[in-house]
Amino acid sequence: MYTETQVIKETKEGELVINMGPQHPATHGVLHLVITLDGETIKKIEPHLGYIHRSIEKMSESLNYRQFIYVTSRMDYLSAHINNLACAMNVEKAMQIEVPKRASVIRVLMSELTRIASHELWLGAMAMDLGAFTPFFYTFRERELITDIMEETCGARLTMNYIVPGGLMYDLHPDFQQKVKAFVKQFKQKVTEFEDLVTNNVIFQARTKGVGILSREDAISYGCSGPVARASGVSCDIRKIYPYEGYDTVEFDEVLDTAGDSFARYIIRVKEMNQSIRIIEQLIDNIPEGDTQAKMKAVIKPPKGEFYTRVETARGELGVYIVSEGGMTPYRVKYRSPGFSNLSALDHMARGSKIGDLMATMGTLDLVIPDIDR
Amino acid sequence: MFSLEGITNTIQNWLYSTFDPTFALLIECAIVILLAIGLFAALGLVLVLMERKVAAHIQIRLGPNRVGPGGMFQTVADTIKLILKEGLVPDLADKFLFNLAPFVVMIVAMLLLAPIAFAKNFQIWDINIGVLYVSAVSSLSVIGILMAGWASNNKYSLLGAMRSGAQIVSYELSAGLSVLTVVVLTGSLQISDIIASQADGWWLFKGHIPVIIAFVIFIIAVTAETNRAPFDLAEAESELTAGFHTEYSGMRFALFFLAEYINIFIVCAIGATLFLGGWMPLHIGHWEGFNHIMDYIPSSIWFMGKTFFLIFLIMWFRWTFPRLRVDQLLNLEWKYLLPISMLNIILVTVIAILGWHF
Amino acid sequence: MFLKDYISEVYTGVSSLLKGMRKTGYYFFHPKEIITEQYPDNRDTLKLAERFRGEVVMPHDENNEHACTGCTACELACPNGTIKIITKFDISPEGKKKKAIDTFVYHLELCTMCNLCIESCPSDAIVMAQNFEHSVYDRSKLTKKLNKPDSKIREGIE
Amino acid sequence: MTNEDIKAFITTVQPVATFDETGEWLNILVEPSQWKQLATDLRNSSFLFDYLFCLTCVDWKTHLTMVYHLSSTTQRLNIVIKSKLDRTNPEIETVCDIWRTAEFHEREVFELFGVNFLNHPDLRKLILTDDFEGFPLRKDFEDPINMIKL
Repeated sequence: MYTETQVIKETKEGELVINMGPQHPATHGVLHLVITLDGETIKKIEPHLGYIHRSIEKMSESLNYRQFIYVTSRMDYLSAHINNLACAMNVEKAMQIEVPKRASVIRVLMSELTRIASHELWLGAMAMDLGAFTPFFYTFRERELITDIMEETCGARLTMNYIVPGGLMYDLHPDFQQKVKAFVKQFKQKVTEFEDLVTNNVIFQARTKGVGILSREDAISYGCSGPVARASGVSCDIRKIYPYEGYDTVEFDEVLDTAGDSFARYIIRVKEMNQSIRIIEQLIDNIPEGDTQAKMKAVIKPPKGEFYTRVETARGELGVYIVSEGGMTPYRVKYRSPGFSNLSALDHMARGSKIGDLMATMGTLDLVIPDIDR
Repeated sequence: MFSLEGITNTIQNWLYSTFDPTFALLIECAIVILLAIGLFAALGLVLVLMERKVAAHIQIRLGPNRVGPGGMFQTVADTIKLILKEGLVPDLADKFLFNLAPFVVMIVAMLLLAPIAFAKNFQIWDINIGVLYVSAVSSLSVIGILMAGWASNNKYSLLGAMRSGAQIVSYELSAGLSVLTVVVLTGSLQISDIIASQADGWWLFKGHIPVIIAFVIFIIAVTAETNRAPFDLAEAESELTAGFHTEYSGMRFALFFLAEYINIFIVCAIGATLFLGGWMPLHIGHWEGFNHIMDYIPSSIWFMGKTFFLIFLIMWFRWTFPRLRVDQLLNLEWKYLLPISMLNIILVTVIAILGWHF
Repeated sequence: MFLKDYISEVYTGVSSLLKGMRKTGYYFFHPKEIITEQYPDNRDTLKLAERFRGEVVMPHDENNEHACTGCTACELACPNGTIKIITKFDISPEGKKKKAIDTFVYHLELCTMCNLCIESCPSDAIVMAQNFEHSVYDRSKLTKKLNKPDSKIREGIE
Repeated sequence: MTNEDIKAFITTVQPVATFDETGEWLNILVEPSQWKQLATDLRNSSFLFDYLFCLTCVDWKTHLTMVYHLSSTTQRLNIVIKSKLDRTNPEIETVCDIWRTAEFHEREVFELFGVNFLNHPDLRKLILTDDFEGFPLRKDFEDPINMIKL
């Protein structure tokens, strides 16, 4: 990190250095950006991280293979379920366990519900960053239904810890199907509201179109993933290219755009919600009967080796890299978090734009700070 | 029929019959000051509560509902909290300007109260250049904001103040031009004349489309001038935390907050006066019967009703639209509002000369 | 041509704004859509899902008996060291020594409600309760003793 | 294209590299001094490894191993490249001019493992404070104040 004198030394005449964060309404957490400004124009952005670094990678080294899954809920708390899924899949891959069909269908359903909930929250927060407060409450109304479903089946609203290696912690709640159907119905009715309030709004379009452009080459080079990369035309949906948990058996489209600006990223996420709804509709009536948990030993000791799983969270590609030495605990765990790579592109995207544009760019990057800091 | 005119006349007659004229004038001044301050306090409380309730209902929430019936005294509680809070002054701030700024903003808001006609013959000062006075004084508030932004010695405040300066200066133009349309039609700058000219119908209705355009531009421009969303760039929360009043706390912050709401009230009152006839009841041409029924509603209620309708409109904007970017804000003014209002004023002049209005 | 574009731009802009205002206006005039939960007032009717994980409790039956054998499976399963079991040796009527719990210490302040202890319990002695109002003025109050005083292990549970 | 093609290609550019195919993906072990050249070759080869999706380090107590996960967005190939570093003075060439995502990831590895990336444009601490001593993710790291032993 820079010391204060260094900053002053490197600042040219007429430039203004402002510290955005770690306490700032638009950074949604404790992100600290040191922004060099020329008037209102951004010259340079320097992210400073670590305000919420808990060293989950080190923590995971001292927890056993059942325990370390719960910590990952605290990384990207908005897609907690998908994080857990990645870890459980990694352990299953190491132990070469086949997950029962019912469990994997439920995992997919829950993942898609989590994705919708995450995108709903993002949509509200993004609109709020641009000064429209009201959509936030409308999106939370739908998100509330999902968290209620989660609460009923998984026992918690945000950090579910519903997945255990080999399957699920317990079976679905009897009301699950009916509640999900009610949610899908309401979601389809209300999704047009955002079109009127946000998408088609002339001010919103003016604020986001052509702002924070990320070209295809840059998106790949910066290691961007998820909606950020897909808005730049990079086909990177792990659910499509390396299908897991039976994503290859459901029909959905990978939403792509080529504009690479904030509006494209916005549209991608909105369309992705509809694709998630499509997956849920296909699966909700076809949950196979059977066990929800594969037979596993009480103590999990994967063989010596290295295992890597990739999943598509709401923010992009999450990779879990486990080095096992054959013991009760992993030797080394690395979480490749999508937000960390996406954040590294922020400086490139925001240079030369106005401070107001930074909000649109940062909002559409969908940064979750604990995911970046881990 | 209830009328404030009667009360004021009685008081004035009594004062002049009991005291020496100079002394009576002084007492009148004191009464006016007290009333103005009382009005300020009451308006602040009511408007803040109204804003919160309007916001809540738009956002499918209930809003304040704990203090008093239906949350009526929430703003009173908030005010007490703000008064009791410590007013922090940053170490490196320009202390004199820092303390002065909220009062400048407040005094400007108070000065604007003078020419407003609250009811029939109930006006502090019926100055003959009323509209000009309002335009002139309202642009002074930018000095207070710049002062606050500079004196805080905070980069966010400075950016906010600079934005505010650019914004108020440019929107002053189209606000002024749209006000002028009514002046052209009336032929007078005096508020009482403007209201009197609307005795057979409000300008909004009898002025054809040009006046409607002028009205829309006026609403947009005053929304910008009072730094309200979608033009709240000076205090853009997600960009500049709180803009020019980032460093203010306690009572000084409360003054800024109050001044913002008073400014909204005043610009809406002026809008109501110019375009919706002020205290003038809804009169339609020569329908004597209808006009007579309308006259039974007290003029003060007409005035307040129109003003609060406009305030509601501005609040409705705030809770619906995203914020503009600073260059788009200026584009909107210079590329859209200003050319349209210039064209508009030519049209209105033609209408006024040919006497095409009703 | 320029003028036509200009006017259509103004028209689409204004109409998109009016559409948004219609939506928010609809909600303003329809108070039935309000979704606010009146939390402390609706405490009596508030129903939490039965799986909701609020805190770990140890159910006791009417004879003040619980099902905990003191096997420490939950203590081992806990990722945060939330549970600490202190065991003692009871002497049964036949004169045999038998392991039993003395104190089941539960640190609520460390608990993340991950449910791993309940999963691991072989005798279902602990369950999750739905209570979520945990705030206290003193942190030490969050360290709880789950077995009631003088409670015994239920007959027939090994 | 298969792993065999990749192996053949790598053998031509870096004959000393060794392969390991026991895992899910092809693992390639190279010397730190050869890494930069190999990276450039891989990026510009017909396989087009343009996506560095994971960059990390593992502390093996005797040495450190840099692990690079590379992927190709057009051909959908994945390979893992490893490089053993000396534990006392770990040094390797940076690759952030080839894959710009490496800039942040290398800064993270720099402060958590103490690996010195040569020619990195901006090698400063990203997460920890400036005066932090030690490398937290190394196995011998002890923090007497904040570490809670379970």
